[in-house]
Amino acid sequence: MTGLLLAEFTTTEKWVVNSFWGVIAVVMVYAALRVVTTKNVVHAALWLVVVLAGVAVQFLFLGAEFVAVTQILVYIGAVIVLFLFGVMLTRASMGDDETVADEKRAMAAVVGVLLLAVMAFALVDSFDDVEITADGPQSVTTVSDSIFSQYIVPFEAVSVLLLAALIGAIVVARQD
Amino acid sequence: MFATLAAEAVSTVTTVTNDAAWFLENAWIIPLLPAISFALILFFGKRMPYKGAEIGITAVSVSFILAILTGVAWLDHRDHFELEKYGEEQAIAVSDGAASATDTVAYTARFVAAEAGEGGAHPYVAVQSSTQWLQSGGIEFNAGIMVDGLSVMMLFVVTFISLLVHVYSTDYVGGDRRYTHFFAFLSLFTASMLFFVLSDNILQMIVGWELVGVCSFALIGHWWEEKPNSDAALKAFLTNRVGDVGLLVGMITLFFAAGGGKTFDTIKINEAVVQGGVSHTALVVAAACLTAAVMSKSGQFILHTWLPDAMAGPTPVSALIHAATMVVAGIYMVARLYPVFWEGMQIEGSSINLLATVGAITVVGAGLLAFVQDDIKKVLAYSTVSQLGYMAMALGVGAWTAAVFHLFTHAFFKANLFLGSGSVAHAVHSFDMKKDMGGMRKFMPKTYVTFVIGSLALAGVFPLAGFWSKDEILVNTGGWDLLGGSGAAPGSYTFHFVMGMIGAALTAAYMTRCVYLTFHGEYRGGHAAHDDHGHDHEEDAAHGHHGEPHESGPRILYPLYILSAFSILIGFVNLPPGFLAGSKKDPAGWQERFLHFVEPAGSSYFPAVGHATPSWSLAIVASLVAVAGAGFAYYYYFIRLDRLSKQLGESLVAIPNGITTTNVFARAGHTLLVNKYYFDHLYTGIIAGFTKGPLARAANWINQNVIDGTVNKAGESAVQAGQLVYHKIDQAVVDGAVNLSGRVSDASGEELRAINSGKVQNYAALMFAGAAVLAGAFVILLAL
Amino acid sequence: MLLNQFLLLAAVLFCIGVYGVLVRKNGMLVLMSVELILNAVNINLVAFGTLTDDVGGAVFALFTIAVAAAEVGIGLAIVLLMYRNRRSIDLSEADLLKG
Amino acid sequence: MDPIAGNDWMLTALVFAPLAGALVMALFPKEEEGLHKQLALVTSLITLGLGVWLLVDFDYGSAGRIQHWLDKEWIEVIGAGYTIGVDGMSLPLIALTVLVMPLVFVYSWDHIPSPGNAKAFLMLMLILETGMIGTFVAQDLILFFVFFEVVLLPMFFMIAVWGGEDRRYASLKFFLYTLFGSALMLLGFLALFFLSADSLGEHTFNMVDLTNNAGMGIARSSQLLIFGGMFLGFGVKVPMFPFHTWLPDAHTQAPTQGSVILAAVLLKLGTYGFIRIAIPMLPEAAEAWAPYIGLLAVIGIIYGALGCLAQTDMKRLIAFSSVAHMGFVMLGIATLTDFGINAAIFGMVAHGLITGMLFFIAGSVKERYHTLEISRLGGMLVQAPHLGWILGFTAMASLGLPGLAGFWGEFPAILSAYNPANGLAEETFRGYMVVAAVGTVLAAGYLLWLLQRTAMGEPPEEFKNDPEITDVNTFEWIAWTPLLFLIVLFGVAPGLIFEVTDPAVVESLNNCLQLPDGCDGVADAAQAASGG
Repeated sequence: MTGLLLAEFTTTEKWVVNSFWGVIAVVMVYAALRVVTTKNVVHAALWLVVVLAGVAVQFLFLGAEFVAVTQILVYIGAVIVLFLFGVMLTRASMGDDETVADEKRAMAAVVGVLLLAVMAFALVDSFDDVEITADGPQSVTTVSDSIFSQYIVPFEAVSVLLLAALIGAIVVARQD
Repeated sequence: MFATLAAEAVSTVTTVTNDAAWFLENAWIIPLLPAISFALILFFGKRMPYKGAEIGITAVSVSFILAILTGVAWLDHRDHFELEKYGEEQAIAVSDGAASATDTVAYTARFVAAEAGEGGAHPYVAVQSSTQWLQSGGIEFNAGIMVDGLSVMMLFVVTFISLLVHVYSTDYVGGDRRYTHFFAFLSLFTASMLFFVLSDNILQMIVGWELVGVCSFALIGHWWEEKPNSDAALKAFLTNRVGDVGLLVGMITLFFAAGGGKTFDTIKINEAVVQGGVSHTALVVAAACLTAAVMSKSGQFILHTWLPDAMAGPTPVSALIHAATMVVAGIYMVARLYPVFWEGMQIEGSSINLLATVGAITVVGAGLLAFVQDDIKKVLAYSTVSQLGYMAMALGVGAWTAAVFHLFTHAFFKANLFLGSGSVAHAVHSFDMKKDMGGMRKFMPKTYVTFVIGSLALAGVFPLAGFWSKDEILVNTGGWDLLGGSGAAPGSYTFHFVMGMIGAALTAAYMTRCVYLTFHGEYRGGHAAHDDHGHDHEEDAAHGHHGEPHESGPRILYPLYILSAFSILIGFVNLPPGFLAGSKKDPAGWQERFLHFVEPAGSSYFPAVGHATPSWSLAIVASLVAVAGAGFAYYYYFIRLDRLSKQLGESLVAIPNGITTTNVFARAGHTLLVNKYYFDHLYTGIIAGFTKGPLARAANWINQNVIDGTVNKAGESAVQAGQLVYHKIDQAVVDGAVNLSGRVSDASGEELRAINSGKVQNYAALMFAGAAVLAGAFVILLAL
Repeated sequence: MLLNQFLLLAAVLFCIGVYGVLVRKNGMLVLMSVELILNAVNINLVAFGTLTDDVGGAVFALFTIAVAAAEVGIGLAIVLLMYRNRRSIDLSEADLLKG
Repeated sequence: MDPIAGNDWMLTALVFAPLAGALVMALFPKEEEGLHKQLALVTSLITLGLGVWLLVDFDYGSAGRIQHWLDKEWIEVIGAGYTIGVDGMSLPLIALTVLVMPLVFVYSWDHIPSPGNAKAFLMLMLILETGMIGTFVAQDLILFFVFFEVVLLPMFFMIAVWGGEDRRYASLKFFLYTLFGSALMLLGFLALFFLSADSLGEHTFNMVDLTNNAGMGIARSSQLLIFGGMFLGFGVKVPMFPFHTWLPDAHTQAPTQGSVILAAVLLKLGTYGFIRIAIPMLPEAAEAWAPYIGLLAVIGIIYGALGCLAQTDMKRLIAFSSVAHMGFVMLGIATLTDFGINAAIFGMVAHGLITGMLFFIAGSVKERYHTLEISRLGGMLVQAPHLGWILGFTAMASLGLPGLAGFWGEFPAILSAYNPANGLAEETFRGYMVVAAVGTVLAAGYLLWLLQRTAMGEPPEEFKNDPEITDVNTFEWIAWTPLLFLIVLFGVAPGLIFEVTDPAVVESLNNCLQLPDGCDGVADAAQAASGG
């Protein structure tokens, strides 16, 4: 069903899609800014949820709906919950976590802006008029075929990685 | 009588060993024996019954006998030279007999003609045999021996005197703790001196030259416990090393310039020089450098300061090394490489050259210094320096035979004097004439007689050896014929002639002073117990006879007798021609024997040296001058001072001796007050003393402070320069730079440490900043 | 739609994430910023995947998500441990490795 | 001339025998010091045996050609081969190394320095021996460089761990100084590797090819630079005048065994480098550099002598004296004549024996008097006569007394300075000759002054009846007699070494140095001809 919905997307006029995309983008950027600037840790986690949802929508725009779904499922579902657990367990400075000293922030901001400028320049310089057409959502079958044919090795590696991470987390966080 | 005896000896010996040539070729055994004895003494000396002395003595005596046989073989070889026996290649220096009879050199021509009378003139051929020692870079170094008149004469002198000194030392060095050690080095010295004398190439000469220097270092420093002794040894060796610089440079110049280049062989070098194949500048440089070497080794004026100090060694050492053998090494080297000096210094026909002038100055300078010495050995040391000056002057003026003959005679009577002084000192345990001697005539009559004979020979009194050799030198200076004498010497060296005459007078004077102070007047050495700087050998003091000194034992006296006999008779070996005109039977028989056998006249490696005709008038004038000098000193000492000391009742030492003290104004004032009578004595002191006192002391002052001072200062300044260079440049600058680089890197490391602050975020920030800058640069570069 | 839109968006997110990592003292917030960075990367991946019609981009995005999840797990465990030892998860104090 | 291939394994065995010994020693625990000493001695004796066999097996007729040639693959990618061989030039130095090491092991039987741990000390020395023999045997630039560096490390540890008071400073300085030099040397090797490729047809580090090529095809200017790099690398090791400051510190702080090996063999690596690599491979640059090397050598002689006069510590004095001696060796090399280089090699061997002996004596004096302050020493001839006389004998040998080995190192060097190779200015070298001759006087000065102050005179109060001042003991006798015997043997019969080195030196110099007016412009001319 979602495949149909998305197909619908592509056929409507261009500018509608673009304007809709713009809104999503702005929301995402604002949420990201809030994540890094908010005093309250839980607020930061919640703003992070907004950003991740935005990313999922981007995936939809790009036609990778399986990835979008995974994104929502894994990222928002598991990672944010983990974060909240973490916050709860550490009961740390719920409210009053302020950032590092001012001139450090200024310096970090400068670094960020510098990085952004360089990347923006590079991107604009090389891809300025490349059109992208999400000419049909990649069905789950194509994704799963490629995973289990071409990328079987990385898949196995990731599985092992996840297992290791699991055990590692347990060992690290053990009480005794 | 003597002549006939020698002639029989020659004939009998040659008949016995018909192949006399064997001795000439295998002369290398002579130096080998003492070398082996050195090794034996070193290893087994301590365990031998006589603690090594007997090995030394046997070795030297065998060498002595061999030396005599080689000498006889040479006499035969020189007189009955058969070309075929030696074969063409060996007879290198065959000359056609008739010397270049230039009419001006009437004398040589006449002589050669007379010579021809005996069945053809016999060319002078040195016997040389050498083997290859090493070959490097295409250059052959061979080692070998060269036997000719000069080396045979030296062989005889060295082995003879070394044997006597060995016998003498068995008694003199008797109780010494390092008795064996002493004999070991005595043998090593004899071996290296013989090795030096026999060497046929200049490289071997350098080796021998330095080995002899080391042995003298070891022997002077025999009692190295006391600092002055080891100082003296060090000074001797270092001054010789200074001379060796000249030797090295001179020999290297000769090596490359002479003999078609790249040969050390003496004969080839001499031949090349005689034939004029060598560039003049090289010869001048070589001659100058080698003169520097002579000045250091043979104690010529500028570098002579080590010789008197070398008296710190035991007396037999002084007798052997610093009188007879080692110090004449320089003279021998000049005689051996005479063409180099003949061309280098233009000896012929000029009136002044470096070698002669240095010799002349040394003659007079040392003579004056001998006056002021209180130590008997120092007097003899300065007299040796003066006589060496004579030899150097003789060589400088072209009188080759006179110099070599003087070397020959001087060795005997100087050794005699030294051993005599040793015998006296041995009895009195001190060398100080003024304080501990005097009146020894009564206690040691035999030593007195031998000492007087030696002094007369040294002074050049008529029948004795000194007269003949010194007279020969004076004639050959050529100065005499300007003053109306006769005979054409190679050059006209009037200045040197005058200096020679003054020297003769001075020698006679100071020897008389020395004889008086030691043997005449009354014995001052009653308190023999105190011997301040005498060499108190422990054992010796044990059997010290405190009371009156008595005559030395036979082992000391017999060498003295032999040497005195030689001092008397040896002079006759080289009588000037026409002297024994009397005996018709053998008109030329016994004249000029020394010249005939020793001088390589007419051989290809020797320049045509002219001989001045000995003139009677000069002989008489010279001896008169000597007698005058002696008489004057005799008058002053034997009569004035003797009567004065008897009159005043104290011994000579107590009264302020007019000569040496009046000129020290402070004390002079004191003495003047003490005894007015003394006043007229002062007059004679002024007249007589002036020439001897201040002049001598000034010379001594110059010598001690100026020359010796500069030598010491050179040493100290080298040390200071060393300190300066070491501390300032080495530590501060060069080392400093290195440490600085270390410190700089350390400091910069310190700053950078701060960045590593431990805060993770800083690292992240830096990383991202870096990445950003890099990306930016990359992008911009691409965009350009 | 322009490809650049997505890439620019990803860039902005990336820079904000970097800023967050540099600025935040609290361990948790730093991890969150890291998540931001990873998401920005994912957008890029998928964008290029669709541009070249190659499903590889998306697959790789999936793998990134998996890795990110593991990473957060471990990160949180470490933060917890730090909290237990130091009672505070303020990064600026943890400078044991000071040179 | 082309090298002769001998049996393959012998030379490699000679090089790696000590290393094998060290490894065997590693197996045993530290406690059994006795066992370690025996093992070390046995290993060095085996190496000595191999060395003697090499001496016997060496074909003296063709000493000029490289024998026991072995050329195997090593590092294929950079073209560095495991090429080794021996010829007249390296044979005496190998013999010296192989002889000195057993003596050092005998000496260390009861002379292990302060922190003990004989096992590590002896193993380091064995590794050192491998490095030294390897350097003399290597015929490939990279192999040479590797062994050149291998030598550095054990010596650094020997000084740093077993040294004197401020050993840390001394060892660090020694290590960094030599490393700095060898870095530049490596640059030189690489430049040589690249630049001589076109004229040789292929890139190679093989020394024989590079020597035959003799710098052809390399522009004069780059030849000068390459030679400069090598000059620094070897100059530091020699040590030449301005780069010598590490030597006195290293010697004063090093343990006796370290000093002996450092003086006897390590200094020779530098000079060997000159005559094996720098001069034969870059003759034109060598000719351009020769006057300056000569100047530095002569300054070294006088500077070393002045340094000695200013010293208060006996070992530091001997260290400065070896700066002066190496000055003579470098003067011999600077003349670029076969006669001069023969003198240099002889000087190396003689200096090795004599200064090695001097350091042994200094070590024994330190062992007895616990100080090397010359002012406090004295009267050695009274208390330990044999030790005193051996010091006297070695001092005489060191100041160049003829009839002992020292003379044949210095005199021919001075003699060869009189007429250097064709392209060199004779006046300057004759000036050097005179200064070197004066240097011999200064040498006599400081050595005899040392002898007088330490050996002669009465023993000072401090050591008057000190029971510890014993005379030479058996181990010292065993360690020293071969050295003393050789000093006399080479003094009397110098031909033994000259015959061996002469053909090899003539072989290494038959390049443009033999042309009537030397090598000026030869490389550029060849370049112009070939390059066009």
